[in-house]
Amino acid sequence: MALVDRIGEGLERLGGGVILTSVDALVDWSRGQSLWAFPMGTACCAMELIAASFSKFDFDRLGTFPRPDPRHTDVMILAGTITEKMKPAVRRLYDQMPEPKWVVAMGNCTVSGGIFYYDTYSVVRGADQFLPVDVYISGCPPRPEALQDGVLQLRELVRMRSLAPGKRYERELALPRPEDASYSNEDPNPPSAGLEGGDAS
Amino acid sequence: MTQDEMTALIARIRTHNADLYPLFSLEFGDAVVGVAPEELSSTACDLREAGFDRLTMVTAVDRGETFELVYRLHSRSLTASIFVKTVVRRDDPHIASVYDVWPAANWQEREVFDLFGIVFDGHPDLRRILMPYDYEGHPLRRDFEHPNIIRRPDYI
Amino acid sequence: MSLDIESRSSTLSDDGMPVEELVVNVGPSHPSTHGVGRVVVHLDGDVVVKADPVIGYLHRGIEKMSENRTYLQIVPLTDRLDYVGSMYANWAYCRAVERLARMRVPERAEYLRVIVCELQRIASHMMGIGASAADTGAFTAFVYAFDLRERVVELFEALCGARLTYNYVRPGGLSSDAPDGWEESVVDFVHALPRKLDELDSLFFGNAIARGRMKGIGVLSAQDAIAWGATGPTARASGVNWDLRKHDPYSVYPRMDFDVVVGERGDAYDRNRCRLLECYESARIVEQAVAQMHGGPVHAEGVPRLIQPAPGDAYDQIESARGTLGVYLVSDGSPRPYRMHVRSAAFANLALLPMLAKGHTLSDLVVVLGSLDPVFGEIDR
Amino acid sequence: MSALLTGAAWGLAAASLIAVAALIGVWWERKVAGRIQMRFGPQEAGPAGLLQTLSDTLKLMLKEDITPTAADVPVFRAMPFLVFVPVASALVVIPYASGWAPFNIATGAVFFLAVPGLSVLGILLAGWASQNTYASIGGVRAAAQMISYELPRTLSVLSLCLLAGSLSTGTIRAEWRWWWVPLTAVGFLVYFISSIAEVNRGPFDLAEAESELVAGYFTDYSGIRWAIFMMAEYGGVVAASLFGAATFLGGGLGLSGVPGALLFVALTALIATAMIWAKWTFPRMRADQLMTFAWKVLTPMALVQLLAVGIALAARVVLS
Repeated sequence: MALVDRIGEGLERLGGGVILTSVDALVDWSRGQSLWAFPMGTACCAMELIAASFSKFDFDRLGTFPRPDPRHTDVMILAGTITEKMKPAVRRLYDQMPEPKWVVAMGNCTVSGGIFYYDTYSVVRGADQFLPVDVYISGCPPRPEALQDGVLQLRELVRMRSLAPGKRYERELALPRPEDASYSNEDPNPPSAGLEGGDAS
Repeated sequence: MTQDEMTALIARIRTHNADLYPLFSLEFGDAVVGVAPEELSSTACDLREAGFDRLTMVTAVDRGETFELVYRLHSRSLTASIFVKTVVRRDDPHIASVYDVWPAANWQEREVFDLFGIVFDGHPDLRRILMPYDYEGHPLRRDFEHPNIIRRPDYI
Repeated sequence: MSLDIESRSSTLSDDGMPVEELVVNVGPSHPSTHGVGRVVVHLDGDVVVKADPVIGYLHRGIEKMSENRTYLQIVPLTDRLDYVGSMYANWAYCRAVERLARMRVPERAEYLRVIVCELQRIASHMMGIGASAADTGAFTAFVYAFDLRERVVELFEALCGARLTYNYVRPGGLSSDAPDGWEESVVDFVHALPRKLDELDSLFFGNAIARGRMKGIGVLSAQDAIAWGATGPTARASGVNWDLRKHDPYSVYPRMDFDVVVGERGDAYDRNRCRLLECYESARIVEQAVAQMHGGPVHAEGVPRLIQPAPGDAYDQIESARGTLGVYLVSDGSPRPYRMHVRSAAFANLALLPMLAKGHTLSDLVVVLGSLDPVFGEIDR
Repeated sequence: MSALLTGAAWGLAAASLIAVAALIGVWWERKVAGRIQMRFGPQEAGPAGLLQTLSDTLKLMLKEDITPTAADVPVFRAMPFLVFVPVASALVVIPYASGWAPFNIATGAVFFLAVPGLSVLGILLAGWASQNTYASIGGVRAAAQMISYELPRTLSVLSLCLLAGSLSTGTIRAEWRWWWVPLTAVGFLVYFISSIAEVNRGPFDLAEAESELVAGYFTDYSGIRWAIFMMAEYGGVVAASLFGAATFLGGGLGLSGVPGALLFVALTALIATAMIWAKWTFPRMRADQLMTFAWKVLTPMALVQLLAVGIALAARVVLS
């Protein structure tokens, strides 16, 4: 339990409705204002994700700051095709992110499979098959402005509290876990004994 | 390298390997030699000595009863390219690896093994490369079926 | 309070002393794997004993999909192969189709193809150098390099409306002619380019720390480069003077005057520096191509919507930013290819990683990986 | 009892100073980095994005505090504080005014050099307790690096102590003369470089090495605990800058009163900005290059500086 939750409980016992409402507003503001991104760049869209955070488009203006470590981030930006082989790793990285967390599906591949919907045997048709996606951005790939607009939409949703962790958690639980997939990524005959140190990142 | 020189080179390799026979024709500019699968190793060594020091591509084509294996070689000294084609039976897909001749075959043969299920004998590290290690089936075979495939409606 | 016992493996060193290897799993989502590569690294102390790349995390089955699409419908798929340089896969594929269906391409289309591919080379090399810079920690150099790429992307956007997946080169020509004034803006760009490249040169390659990080790291000998099928800047940095544009010329490249950049040492520094110097040459080619280009059609006449080549097979290749990009097509006479195979340069180059990374530290592993400039869309296909 | 209370009060003051400095420092860093990279940096939260760090901090406080199941729980939880406290304690011996420091002990310079060095223990254990290979490598790298850079840093400060004839930081500032600046220029350079290495910032940020180790020793820390690590880092920057400005540059270059105080703050900010500048310009060094640089370049430089100061003092005695 975070420190602030305890403070909140204490305030609630004191019956400070006005204080709590103001604190809530402040909390929503801060959460919406600093949506740090975990750039889950798997394919083509990663290029536009990089473009969005660099000189011309400058994601940092909006307070969105890409961090390579899932533990420090708030929103996972799924940029690119997710394959069946990649799926468990994506889910694992999502699980490593601390609550409250959100998911932005960037590009048609993560929305529905996009151009890789038909005839292929290895592509996941939409990230919402195993992740609770909050904002969908179509395009193949979407322009950096579209991605920034998507993050601004997410900010509005966060501030309106329509994406409260509890509600999201219900959606998350309803999804099948990719660890139950029929196959794993582990080498049955690894090059030498012992594998897998650290996390998936 | 002119057409005549190329034909002469192929003729030289043919005399060297008695059983070598032209399975495929010369087409679209690149010379093609067909070899029997059991002759692949010796042909590869001969071609390597003839100056073909680069293996550009290894791939396979599913021809129903057989798999057609395609090797593309290139020589900087001769400034020539050559296709080497051979066939392996579908029910016994075994072929000698050319890793010893051109190390470039390492990953490319792994890929063919992964996607077609053709076993390269003598390959040092024949594991799946693109698909997960415990995947079942070989996706690029024409008869590959997987519950994950949605067929595209035919509206061309 | 010990490390996870599973992450250790006991082996014996050469002199018989027991060595505890630490197995570090780099990837598939690691900031320095340039996408979704994964390398299982065995460390002895900080020294890489064995690096085993695990690829296929972006294997989308494009080759399988192609078997159920018409020749024209495959062009958008080729965009997604090498997403840093989409024009190359477009062109390589279209050349194979043109060879298979015996099409002729108008001269203006060939010139425009050369221009866009040389611009694409600048864009792709900027990404490669930038990512290498980010691997060594010079993030600002990445930003400067990427800014140059952004200028190229703007030109492409004016040309075909897309920033990344262009679908511009089509069998028999191009999707559209260049808009009015586009050639002038291209010339303006290539005139301004050398100065900006000099700036990047002094910012990154001129830095003592960057030189120290890259020189002597991951040395590839010329023999190994040839034997392992390395192509492009990776091979040229090792002294292999081999460039398809010069030595197996295609399109209108014989009419261009340019030099092939060849390195000496074959280390990570040379590989990245070759990329930078190639950008100067690309600027020269673009300038000449714009000057030589005349008006005319950009698409061959009489190319049917439904291309049905005669049965047979064809292979064609071009020099992409990463090396030889070849496409092998087999036709059975139907409107769909019987088989399409992409000979990926990055795939062949990445196969060198276990050899190059051995004996270096974990910090150098990411530098070596970055200097090979892998793009996983093309590697995994 | 009263000593304890005073200590607690100063500790609180130091912690608040670091918190405020980190709030402004992160904003400033993002702005400066943005300008270096041809962009703007935070713009939306408050005027010129000034409230961005506040928002980030608030958000981090509200994040889930993850403790990995495999981690050594008590150690994992305690380590952010073990890193933060030594860094904060360094602030109490800095001479904020001429001849005055909050804890003006006779061995202030030794305290300043030794106590923040304890945070290496926290970093090492944080990496170890995370049970994560990246974190462990980061922790070990940090330990090796910080211990090596203690030496040139101590030697460079020692030349000041020699000039002032005292180990007390307050005395150093009181005794400061303008000719110290040219005399100790090399020492100041050594101090500046080794301070960057001490606080684990680029180009010496091997311990967190974003492109190699994802986030290094704090890979598994989230929320407020990670924020404390970041605060310790910025606290280290602030302490190093303050100390550099107060001793090597004599506070406000020897000026007194309000101009001196303003100049002191300005010089501190200048040193901190130079650290940010270095981080966003240079690539990262490799571990062996880092050690070579410390032992073969910085340490001899600091020794030569010490020798030069000794000769200058001897010459002064002889001449007078």
